[in-house]
Amino acid sequence: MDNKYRLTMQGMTKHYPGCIANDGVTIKIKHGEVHALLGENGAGKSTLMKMLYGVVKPDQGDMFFNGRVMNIKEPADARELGIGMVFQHFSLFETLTVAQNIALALGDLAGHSSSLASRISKTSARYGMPLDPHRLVSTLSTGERQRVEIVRCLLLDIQLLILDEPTSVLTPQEVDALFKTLHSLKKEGCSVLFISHKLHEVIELCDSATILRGGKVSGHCIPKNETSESIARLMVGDSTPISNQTRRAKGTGDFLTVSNLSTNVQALFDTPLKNINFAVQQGEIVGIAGVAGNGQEELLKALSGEEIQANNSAIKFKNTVVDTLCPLKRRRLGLACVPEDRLGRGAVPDMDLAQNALLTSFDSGLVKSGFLVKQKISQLADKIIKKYKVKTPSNRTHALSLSGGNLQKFIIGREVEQNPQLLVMSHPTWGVDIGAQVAIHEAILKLRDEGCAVLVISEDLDELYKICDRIGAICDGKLSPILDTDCVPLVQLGQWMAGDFNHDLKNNTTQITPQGALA
Amino acid sequence: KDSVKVGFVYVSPIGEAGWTYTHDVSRHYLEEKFGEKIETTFVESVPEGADAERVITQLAKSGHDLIFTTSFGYMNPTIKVAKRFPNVKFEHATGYKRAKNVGTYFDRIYEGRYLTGVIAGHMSKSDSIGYIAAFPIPEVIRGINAFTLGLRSVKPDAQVKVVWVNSWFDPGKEREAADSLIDQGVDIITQHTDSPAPLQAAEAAGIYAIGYHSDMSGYGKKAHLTAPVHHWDEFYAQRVQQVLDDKWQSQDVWKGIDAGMTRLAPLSKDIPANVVAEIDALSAKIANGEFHPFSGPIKNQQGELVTKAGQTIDDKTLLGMDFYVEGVEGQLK
Amino acid sequence: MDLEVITNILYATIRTGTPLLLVALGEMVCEKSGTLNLGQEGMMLLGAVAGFITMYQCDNLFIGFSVAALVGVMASLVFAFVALNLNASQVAAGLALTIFGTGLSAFLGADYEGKTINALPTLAIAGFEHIPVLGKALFSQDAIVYLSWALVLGAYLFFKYHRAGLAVRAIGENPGVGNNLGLPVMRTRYLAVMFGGALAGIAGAYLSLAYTPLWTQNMTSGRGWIALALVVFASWRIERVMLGAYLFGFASIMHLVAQAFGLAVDSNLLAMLPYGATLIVLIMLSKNKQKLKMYEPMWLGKPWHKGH
Amino acid sequence: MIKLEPRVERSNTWSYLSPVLAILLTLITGYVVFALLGHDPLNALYTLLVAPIADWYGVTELLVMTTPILLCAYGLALCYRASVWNIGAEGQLLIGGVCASAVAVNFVDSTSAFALPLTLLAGIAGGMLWAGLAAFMKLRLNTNEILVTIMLNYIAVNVLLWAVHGPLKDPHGYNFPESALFGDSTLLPVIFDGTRLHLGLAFALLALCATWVFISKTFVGFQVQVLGLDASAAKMAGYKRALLIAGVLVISGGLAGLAGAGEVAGPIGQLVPQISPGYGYAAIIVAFLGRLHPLGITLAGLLMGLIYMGGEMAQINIGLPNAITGIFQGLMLFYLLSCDVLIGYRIKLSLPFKQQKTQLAPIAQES
Ligand SMILES: Nc1ncnc2c1ncn2[C@@H]1O[C@H](COP(=O)(O)OP(=O)(O)OP(=O)(O)O)[C@@H](O)[C@H]1O
Ligand SMILES: Nc1ncnc2c1ncn2[C@@H]1O[C@H](COP(=O)(O)OP(=O)(O)OP(=O)(O)O)[C@@H](O)[C@H]1O
Ligand SMILES: [Mg+2]
Ligand SMILES: [Mg+2]
Repeated sequence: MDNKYRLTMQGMTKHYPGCIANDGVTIKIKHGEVHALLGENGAGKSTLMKMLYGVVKPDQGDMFFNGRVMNIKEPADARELGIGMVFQHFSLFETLTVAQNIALALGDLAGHSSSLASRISKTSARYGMPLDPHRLVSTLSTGERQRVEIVRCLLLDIQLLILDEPTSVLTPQEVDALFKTLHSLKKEGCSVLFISHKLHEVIELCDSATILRGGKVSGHCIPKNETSESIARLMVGDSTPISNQTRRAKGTGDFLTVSNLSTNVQALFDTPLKNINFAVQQGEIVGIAGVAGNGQEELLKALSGEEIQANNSAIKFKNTVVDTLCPLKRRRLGLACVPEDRLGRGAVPDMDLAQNALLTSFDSGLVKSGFLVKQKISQLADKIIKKYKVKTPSNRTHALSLSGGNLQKFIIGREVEQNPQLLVMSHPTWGVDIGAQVAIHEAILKLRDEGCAVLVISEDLDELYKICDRIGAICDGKLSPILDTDCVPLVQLGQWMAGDFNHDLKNNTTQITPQGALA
Repeated sequence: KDSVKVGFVYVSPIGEAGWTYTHDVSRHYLEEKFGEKIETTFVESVPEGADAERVITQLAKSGHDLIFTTSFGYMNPTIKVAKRFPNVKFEHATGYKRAKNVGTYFDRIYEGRYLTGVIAGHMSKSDSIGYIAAFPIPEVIRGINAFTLGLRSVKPDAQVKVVWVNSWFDPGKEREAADSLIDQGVDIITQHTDSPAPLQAAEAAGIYAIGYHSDMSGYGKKAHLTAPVHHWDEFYAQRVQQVLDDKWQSQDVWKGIDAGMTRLAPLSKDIPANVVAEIDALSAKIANGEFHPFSGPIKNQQGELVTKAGQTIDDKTLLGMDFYVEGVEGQLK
Repeated sequence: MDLEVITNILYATIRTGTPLLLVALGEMVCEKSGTLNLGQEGMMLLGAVAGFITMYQCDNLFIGFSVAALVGVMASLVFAFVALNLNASQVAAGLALTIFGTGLSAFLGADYEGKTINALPTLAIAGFEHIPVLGKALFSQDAIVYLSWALVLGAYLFFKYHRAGLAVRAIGENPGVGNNLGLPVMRTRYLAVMFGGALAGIAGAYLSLAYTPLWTQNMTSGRGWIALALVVFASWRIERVMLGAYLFGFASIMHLVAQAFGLAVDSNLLAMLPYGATLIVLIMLSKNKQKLKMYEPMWLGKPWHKGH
Repeated sequence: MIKLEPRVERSNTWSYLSPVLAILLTLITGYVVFALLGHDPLNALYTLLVAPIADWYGVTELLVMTTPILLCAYGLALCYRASVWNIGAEGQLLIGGVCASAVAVNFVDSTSAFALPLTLLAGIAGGMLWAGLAAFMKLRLNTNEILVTIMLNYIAVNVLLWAVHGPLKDPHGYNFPESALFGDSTLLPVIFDGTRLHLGLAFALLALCATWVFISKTFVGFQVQVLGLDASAAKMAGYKRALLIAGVLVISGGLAGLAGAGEVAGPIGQLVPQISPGYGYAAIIVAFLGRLHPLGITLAGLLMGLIYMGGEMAQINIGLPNAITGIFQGLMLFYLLSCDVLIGYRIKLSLPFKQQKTQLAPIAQES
């Protein structure tokens, strides 16, 4: 075999019941190159990587590492060869400490536990991702967790690093830090396999790219020579729209007003909200940026009614005080919610799509004097599937077996179809491919144009800038001012996200007061 | 009749000791004695609820001529089934309801209890005896009282400590009860429960114990003094013969030492000869009616005289006995 | 109450609590790996009958207990196969094991009902057993009691310090992640289930060979269920399992001791004592919701299957 | 090598075939075991599984016996669907029996038409109360319901013993622990003369239909299932967790209490210390065996009852020990659970040499 490649995978095939995840995929990675693996949701990217790492057994295919046949039966074999992997979903145990997590994942390579902690501190500091080895993972922020995953790989004598959507949960600063790390790894001759749906990152970082579609390689490109647009086309084909006109709008009259909202700590690692003031008007989209774990979850729960705050009157829907109302009553006042965890909160994994349609749409004539109207339920599910282009065999499919993007489209469709007056969404396109992103954004914009008040909580700044009419940031439970999107430069938003609310740009001095405080 | 089919309903597994075991011993005796002429069946571990009636019915339906239902809880089911099968004869142990085809039987085990009380009186040094009891029903209370009267006939100040375990058979609990009595300084343990656990506890603690139902010496060679034992053989044989001869009639049988239905298990070698002689004599006196364990004067726990000297407690009071005699510790609500 | 009585109560508490401690410890380790085995009662009974038959036949306590442990392991393997390989509901598979074990033990032991054997002797640790109050309770017990302490200590250290202990906890939290990282999920769960089986077997044999040296069907009388409850009670903490087992042991002899003292309360009401006491302690322990969740294996009872 | 491969959709065919296969396997195992034990296997199987219901009386007895189990199991299925692990049907049944008796003993000589309804209502209320206690402790005091219900079972046994040895003891019963025999006005009427089949069966049928409709047709039933599968989704959707949990617990308690009342006012006809030989526990197994579906539960309950009665028959007719019952029930459960794997998975036989081939290829290439 040719020795110039760090990794060669040839004719990789993997069948899953009902689908072929990989169908004869061939991919070659050079020494010291950052190689992107692109493709729609469900294209088979993660599956390919899992086969490489020994988590999934290929049905067919050959793999060569540094020109030698790889015989990988389990992840330990891969680690032995110097392959490290950061999985798409966190592979961490919440009840263990950082050091314990790393010790478990590295097995014998972790060495003695007493020396491990200091190795973690050293390595993490060296790559600019400081970590306290003794902290419990459950106390870490999302970004910190991602660091643990990466540092875990760096502790090895690493030759190939696999990163499956590592940036979807990082702040811009963290992304910068990560890219620096990757550059220095590259200099040391380490190859990187990089999976992301954020194409501008790919263009910035990657030397070459392989594009998968429906389990097959559909093309190669040098990202530097392409635009986001052209890469997206390679990924999704010609029929799917990959961009939408975003248009700004001005709201008319507050629907949601939040004044002086503070919360108590409910669970161990919650961030209490501190004196939050803002308003969302009908016919506008308000975006709240922020690093995960800064109170977004608490804000969503306070608005949805999942956590009810004791007797104050901080939250109003159009003049009705809703603080003490249960989620159901708020829903009936026109609230719809799309939580960030689509499986487990937005949808019931073990129920089919029809049942999941009923989950929150029960007031849409699906229930007659306490009894279910099965036919209508099924019709509604079909309608959502069709209108929002959810890829699924039928409405009898369990939510669990849908890909993330498809399920997200379904959930958003379900909420939008109820004609809410206020839609609160958290991370609406997290991990969703470009085609689905466009579809979801389109649905949100359309809802806004129909006069709905929309609140989007997200870490994805591109998304926020794209669709929001006004924007703000949350940090440590405190909310920044909320200003017209076009008046907030990225730098300013970055400062807000870091908790620096006072330092504002000269030309905007008049608008410091949060809008909600005026109400 | 040329042959009979006899059914037995047992409340627990047979095992090698205990109430059910004594009935099964007699069942084997019947098979031996009547040979070709008899066929016996048993059903073990029949719960005393709704299931009992079905099992008894199944026995009646499958051609049994005589059915022994050997636990108190079978009383009403037996009566109910008997109504539907007038040609089948039933014998119910320990109950008080009879019908044309339902007889009742029981032994006067309290006579044996009295004798073991006397033995305990001679063997105890601490004058404190532990008594492990199942449920506060008349039969058990009668036993406790008889034992206490026997005990106090020797040691007028001796005390009996009773612990209720609320179960006929629960080795673990019986063991725990025995241990806690031993901790309280009793030097003889006796029981009105089914398992040999109290005996084992006594053996382990190096004190004496008096078994119950059957000879339990196998479980504690050193500890076992004796045990009041039921003997159903002759009674069963007699009833079977009556069915064969078509002479069976409903009866209320409550016999004791006189009929050989109640006896003591072989006495331990540790019991001095004079005590053995005394027991033999007393036993003979009970058998020929000269002596009744419940003859006055008897005082209840509060010290009130319930039976005057020269009188005895009648059978009806005995059957519903609900008070402790003087010398029993603890309270019966 | 003089000192000797206290000593004796302590001694009896430990004896009574030991079978509970053994089963509960085994079940807890099993649950730490995320597997809920409700078959404890069945495995205990099989262990009790196997230990008794072996002891009756060869009159060797060591072989008796070993066979009991082995039989417990074999029974747990049946459960493991159905629940872990065939992905059946763990609750149902555990219940099946209990019914099956109850039936099979009664069947196998039918000829041994009421037979007796030489009980497990106590092993006084010379010199220590005369320490006032605690001496008899702590240093004059039988080998299995000492074994149970060793196991508690071992399990504590294992989960706190050993990497394999971490792995068991990790797999109980999320087997999918464990699998991704290459932890031997199946093997770990199997071993944990087998450990539970072995301890249940030994606990059963403790009843039939030491506590009340005889075999009768159903002789565990619900201890397997109590042990399951104890694991919840202990909120999956080893030291609390021990506390719970002895507490329950104490409460269950206390109502008999109270009677022996001549306490004039209805014995039926007294008999509720251990259960009522457990409830009250549970309520006190349950005040802090978060603390309760800290040690609970998050994946407990949920099926997991490696997607090949 | 045998491998399981998940199916794309759960197989409907196999969800019907699996119990059939399981019963077949049980029969085959039974055949072998009986043959090994030296019994005529066909006769033994006949005695165990057919003889108990070979005549009308047997059929009615089977129904009498399964009625309380089914009543409890329907309620438990509701709880389990809500992921509320109620182990307490036994205790709820006992308390139901005690409460019903407490009313019934006051009507021994009455002919009032209210006597029976009052008795049954008292039973239901008792069961509800006992389950409500568990609900209160779960929801307010934050305790684990498994533990609480187990403890409440043991406490209930002692409450029953206390009642039957104390306040409810028949004053004319020579101090034996039994209540007076109930009067006709409080006894459940027998449906067919000459049998013990009583009106309780009608309640069981009613409960069957009601729970079936509730689970599959009503919105509240749907909410219960969402809560059971995914509590956070239920919260997000605005379903009322506490109300649902308390609801299923109290309903299942009521059904168990009715079962208890049905026993004392039905086949037993008085309060005795042993009104249940473990119906509440059997119901747990039946609920799971029936896959938490009311119809499945009904079939499972009848099957378990049949084996139970078969065990008695086997003792009477061919002298088999009663332990056979447990062995057979356990075996069948195991087989059913094992066969159920075919609903969600396909068995794939992969031949070892095929795997070797794929491994050989790269080595050949390397050289
Ligand atoms: N364990 C599994 N069982 C069955 N099907 C699976 C399994 N894992 C993945 N699939 C299917 O294989 C296909 C490829 O999945 P994969 O996770 O590799 O997609 P991906 O390209 O990583 O998508 P995304 O961008 O959403 O992460 C999908 O259709 C998915 O549904
Ligand atoms: N996450 C965990 N899951 C299960 N068991 C654990 C976990 N962490 C620790 N243990 C077990 O808990 C016990 C002690 O652990 P740890 O040292 O964390 O507790 P502690 O510090 O003594 O208690 P606390 O912090 O509540 O005062 C041991 O039994 C250990 O095996
Ligand atoms: Mg992926
Ligand atoms: Mg600590």
